[in-house]
Amino acid sequence: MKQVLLTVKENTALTENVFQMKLEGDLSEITSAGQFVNIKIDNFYLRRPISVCDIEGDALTLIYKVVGKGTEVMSKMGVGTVLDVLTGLGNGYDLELCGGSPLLLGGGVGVPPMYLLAKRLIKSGKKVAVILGFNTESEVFYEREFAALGCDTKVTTVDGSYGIKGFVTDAMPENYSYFYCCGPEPMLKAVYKHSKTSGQFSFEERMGCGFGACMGCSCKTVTGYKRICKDGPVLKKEEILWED
Amino acid sequence: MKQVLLTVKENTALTENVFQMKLEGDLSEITSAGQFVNIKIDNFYLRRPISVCDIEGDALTLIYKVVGKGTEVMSKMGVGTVLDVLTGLGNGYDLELCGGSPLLLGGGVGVPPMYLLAKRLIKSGKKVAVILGFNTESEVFYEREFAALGCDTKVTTVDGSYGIKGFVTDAMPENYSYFYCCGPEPMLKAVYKHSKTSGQFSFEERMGCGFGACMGCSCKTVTGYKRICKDGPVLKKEEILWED
Amino acid sequence: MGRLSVNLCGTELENPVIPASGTFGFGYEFAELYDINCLGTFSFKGTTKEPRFGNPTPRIAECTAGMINSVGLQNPGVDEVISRELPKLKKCFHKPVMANVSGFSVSDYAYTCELLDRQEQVGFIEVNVSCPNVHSGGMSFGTQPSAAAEVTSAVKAVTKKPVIVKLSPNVTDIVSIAKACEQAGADAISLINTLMGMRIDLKTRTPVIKNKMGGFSGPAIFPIAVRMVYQVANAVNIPVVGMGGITCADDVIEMMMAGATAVEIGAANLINPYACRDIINDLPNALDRYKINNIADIIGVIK
Amino acid sequence: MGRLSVNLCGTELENPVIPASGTFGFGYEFAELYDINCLGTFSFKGTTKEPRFGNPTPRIAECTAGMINSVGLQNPGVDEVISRELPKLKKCFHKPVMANVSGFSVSDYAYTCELLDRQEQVGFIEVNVSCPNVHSGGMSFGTQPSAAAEVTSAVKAVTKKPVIVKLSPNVTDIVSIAKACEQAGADAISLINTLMGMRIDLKTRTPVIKNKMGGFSGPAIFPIAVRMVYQVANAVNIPVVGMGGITCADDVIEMMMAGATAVEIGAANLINPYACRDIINDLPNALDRYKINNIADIIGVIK
Repeated sequence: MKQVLLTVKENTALTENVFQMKLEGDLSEITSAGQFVNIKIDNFYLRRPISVCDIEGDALTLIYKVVGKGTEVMSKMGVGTVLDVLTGLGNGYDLELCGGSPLLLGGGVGVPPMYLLAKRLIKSGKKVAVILGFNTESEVFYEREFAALGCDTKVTTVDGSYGIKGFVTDAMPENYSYFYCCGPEPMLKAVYKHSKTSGQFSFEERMGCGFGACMGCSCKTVTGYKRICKDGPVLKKEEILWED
Repeated sequence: MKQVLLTVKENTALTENVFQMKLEGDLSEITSAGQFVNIKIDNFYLRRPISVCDIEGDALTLIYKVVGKGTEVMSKMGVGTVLDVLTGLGNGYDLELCGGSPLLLGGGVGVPPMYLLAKRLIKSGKKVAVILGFNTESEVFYEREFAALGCDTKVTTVDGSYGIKGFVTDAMPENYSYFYCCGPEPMLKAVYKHSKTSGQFSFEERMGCGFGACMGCSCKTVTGYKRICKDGPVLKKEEILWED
Repeated sequence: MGRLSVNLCGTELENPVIPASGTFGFGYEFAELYDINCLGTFSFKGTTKEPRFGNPTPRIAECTAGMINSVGLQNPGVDEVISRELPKLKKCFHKPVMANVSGFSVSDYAYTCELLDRQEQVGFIEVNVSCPNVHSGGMSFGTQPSAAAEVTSAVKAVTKKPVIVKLSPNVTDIVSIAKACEQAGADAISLINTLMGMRIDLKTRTPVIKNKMGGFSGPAIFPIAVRMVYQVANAVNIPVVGMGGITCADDVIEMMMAGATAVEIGAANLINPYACRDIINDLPNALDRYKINNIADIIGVIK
Repeated sequence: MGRLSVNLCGTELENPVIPASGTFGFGYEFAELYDINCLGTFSFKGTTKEPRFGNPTPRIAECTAGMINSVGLQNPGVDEVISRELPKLKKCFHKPVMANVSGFSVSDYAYTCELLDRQEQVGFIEVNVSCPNVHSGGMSFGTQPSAAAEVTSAVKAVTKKPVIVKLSPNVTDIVSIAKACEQAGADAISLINTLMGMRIDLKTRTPVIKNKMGGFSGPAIFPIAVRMVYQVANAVNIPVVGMGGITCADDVIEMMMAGATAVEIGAANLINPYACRDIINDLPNALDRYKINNIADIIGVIK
C-alpha cells in the first residue's frame, strides 16, 4: 500500500450513471489486475474503494458507478482535481493457474477489473474469451475496448435489448481452461454453479479502512476467516464458503 | 437580514495577521455602519461574523484578523471564491445623536467599523476626529484611509513605537460632541470611564446564529436583556451594565 | 391531505417538519424571512415559571459538524410569554403551536403547563425533562424513569392538550425512561435533546463555554439520535418525534424510517435560517428519489 | 526524557500517542508503512478467551465526521494471539504493548488476562468492559458500577501489570463507574469507547449495519469524549487515558488539558494509516503554538 496524490486528467460518463476517471501520479504500488484504490473525498469520512480498470505507466483508469452521495461528488470532479488515494490495495488475480484459454466474466461494475486482467493475459499469450453482462443496452460499456485487445467478446443483457438475452451464464462456452469472475453476488453464485473448471472470484463488501486494519469486511472461507480488502478481494473457487 | 452569495474580489494582508477582503454582490440589506455579516466557511459548522468596514454600491470591504482555524482558511481564499453570507446583521450605529464634532475610537479589529461610520458622518457634514489604537507599529493599519476621508486622525501604540504612546484614552481631546467606540472590552471600559459625553459602544460576543434566534450572545443592560447580534452589537453608553 | 401530511396525537400536520425549541424563538424573527405557516408546527422557546437570563457568556462553542450551547433556558417567563410573545406570534403563525416547557421542580412544570394549556394558540405541550431537579441535588428529571414519570403525571393532570415528553440522551437506558413516561400518560415522546459536551480553548487554557459544559447538537449526533428513536419507537405505543442533527430531507426520511412520526430541526436553523423551508420544499423530491408515495407510509418501516 | 514523554502507571512513554484497540490490528500491518516504535505504545486487537469471527457483514456504516462499526470482537482467541500474533509483533515493536481484553463473563476476563499477564511483551492490560454479560441478560458490564468493579477486581487478582479499565460512554453517570473501578483497584481508566449509533439505507429501507446498531466513532464524538474525560479525571486519583475522535495534534492537547495523561487514537488510523505517526511528528509544533514546554505540563490544567 502507498498513499499518493493523483491528479484527475479525465472524468466522463460512459453510461447514465457509470463514469470513467483517468488519474495521473505515482502508481508504483499497483501490481496486479483485480486490485483497488481507496479515494478520500472532501466532506465524506470513509474513503471510496474503486477497482483498477487499467494502468499504463503513471496513468490510471477507474470506472465507477454513482451509487450514493460520495460517488456523485466524484462524478462532478473537474480535470486537475488532486485526490488523496491509497493505492495497491487487495491481492488481485493470480495469473499463474489460468491455462491457455481463460474465460473472463464481468457483470456491471464488475466489468472494469476484467480489462487490465484481459490485457495482461493476452500479453502473456493467452487466448482470452470475455463475457460482459448488463441489464439493458443503455448500460453497456467497454465492449469495443475488450474486442480491441483481441478478446473473443460477448455481451449479454437481461432484457435482451442488446447481445445475447440473459445472464453471463447463458453465454458461457463449452470449452475454457479457467475463469475469472467479477460482478454482483447473484452472478458470482450462478457462475460458481455453472462453471466446469476452477477459477477466481472478486468480492465486494462494505469496507472501513480498505487495508486490513479494521476487520470491517471479513468473510468465512474454507481456509479460514479472510478480509476482503487485504486477503481478497479475489478468492479462489475452492476457498469459497457461501453464507446463507 | 438577507442570505446572499458574494464573490471574493480581493483578499490581501494589511499586517501580519490582519487581512482585507473585498466582496461583490447584493448588499441591499446592509444599511448602517456598525452592522456585520456572517460568513459560511467550508468544513466549519458556525458562520464567522465580521463587521462591515466599507460598502460602495455592490462592493463590500471587510477587515478581519486571523484568530483561529476558520479565519485562517478565510485568509487563504482566492479571488473568485463564492461565499454564502448573511448580510445586514445587527443594529449599527445611530448617527442622529452625534452633534457637530463626533469622536471615533477604534482599537485593533475595532478600527474597521469606524471607517464606514466616519465616511457617512463626514458626508453628512460632521467634523470627525478619529483615534486608532494598536499595540505596536507593525499592527497599524488604515491611518491613511481615515485621513483621506478628511478625519483628524491620531494613532496610539501601547509600546510607543508609532504615534502617541499609550491607549486611545491617552489621546482623547478636550472637546468633542459625542463618541463612537469599538475595540476590546478593556478599551471599551476605559473609554466609558474617560468619556465626558454620551456615546455608543460596539460589543463582541461568541455568537451561535448571529440573527437573534439562539440567545447565544445575550447580555444584561439597563433596558433589559439584549442579544448582541440582533439588539446590538451597538449599545448606547446609558444602556450599559458592565458585568464582572 | 398531501403527500407530506402526518397525524401527530390526533392533529393533522401539513408536513412533519417542526423547528425545535430554542432555535426558533417565538417564530416572528423567522417570519420576517419566510412564511412560517409552511411549517408542520414549531416548538417555541423553552418557557419557565419565572423569567430567566440564563447562563453567563460565552454560551456557544463550535465543534466538528456541530456546536455546544449553554444558553440556560433564557426566557421572559410564562406570564410574559402569554401576554407579549403569543400575541406577536398570532400575527404571523396560524397553526396550533407547540409550547415547550421547562421547570426545576414538579410544581414548576405543572404551574407553567396549566397556564399555557389555556392558550388556544397552543396545540401541543412539549415537556423538557432534561432540567436539573432542585429538590434532588440538581439531578436531571430525565435521567430517572421515576422522576420523568412524576413530571409527566403532574403535567397531564393540568392539561387536556397532547403532552409530548422530550427526553435527554445522556442516559444508560433511554427505553426505560420512555416507557415510564408512556405509563404516566405521555401522549408522545420527543428525542433526542442535546448530548453533554465540552470544548477547550487551547490558547487561554479555559473551557470555551463559561459554564464549562453544554448541550452538543448538529449533524455529528445524528447517528445517536436515529439509534435512540429506533429503540424508543419499537418499545412504546405512542408517537415519537425524532430530532438530533437533521440537516436535509434525506435525514427526515431516515429519522421517520427509524420510527418518528414527525421530526424537529434545531441547530440547522441557526446555520441556515431557511433550513426548515428548504427541507420542506425538497421533501417531495426526496420521496420520489426513494419511491415513497406518502411520507406517512415510511414511519417505522425499520423493524 | 523528551518534551513529549509522559508517565503512565509508572512506565515512561516516549509520547502520549497510543493507537486504539481494533484499529491497529497486532501492529504488523502498520509496521509495513512506518516504524511503529515511534508510538508511545499501542493497544492490540481486543482478545477473548475463545476465537471469534464476530458479527455478520455489513459491519461498517459511514456518518458525518465519523463511522459506525459492528465488527463484534473478531479475534483468533487468546491462545493463538500468544502463539502467533505476539511473536510476529515482537519482530516490529520493541516497547511494552497494551493488551486489550474482552469477555462475556467475569471468569472469561480473568482467564484471558492471566495468560496475557505472563507475556513479557505486555506492559499494560486494557480491560474493555463494554461487552455484554451473558450472565445478566447481555447487559453490558460497563453500564453498572458493580459489574465494572467485579471485572476489575477479578482481573487485578491475576495480574501484576497495570490494569486500565476502558469505559463505555453509553451511561447516565460515567463518574460513578470510574470511581467503582478505581476502588476495585484499577490502575488507570481509559475512555471513551464508542457511542451506540445506527444508520439506515434509504434505498433498501434496511439498517446499513447487519446487526442494526454499532459503535459510533470519529471526530463527531470528540466533544462528548472531552467532557467525559474531564468529568472522570476530576473525580478519580488514577491516570486517565483519553480517546474519542482525536484526529490531530491539537485534539491531543485538548484531551490532555481535559485531564488525560495519554491518548488513544482509533478511527483516524482507518482513514489515514499514517495518522499516529503524523500526529507525533506535529506535536512539537503544537506545543510551540500554545507555548507549552513539556506536554506533561498541561495534563488536567482545566480545573
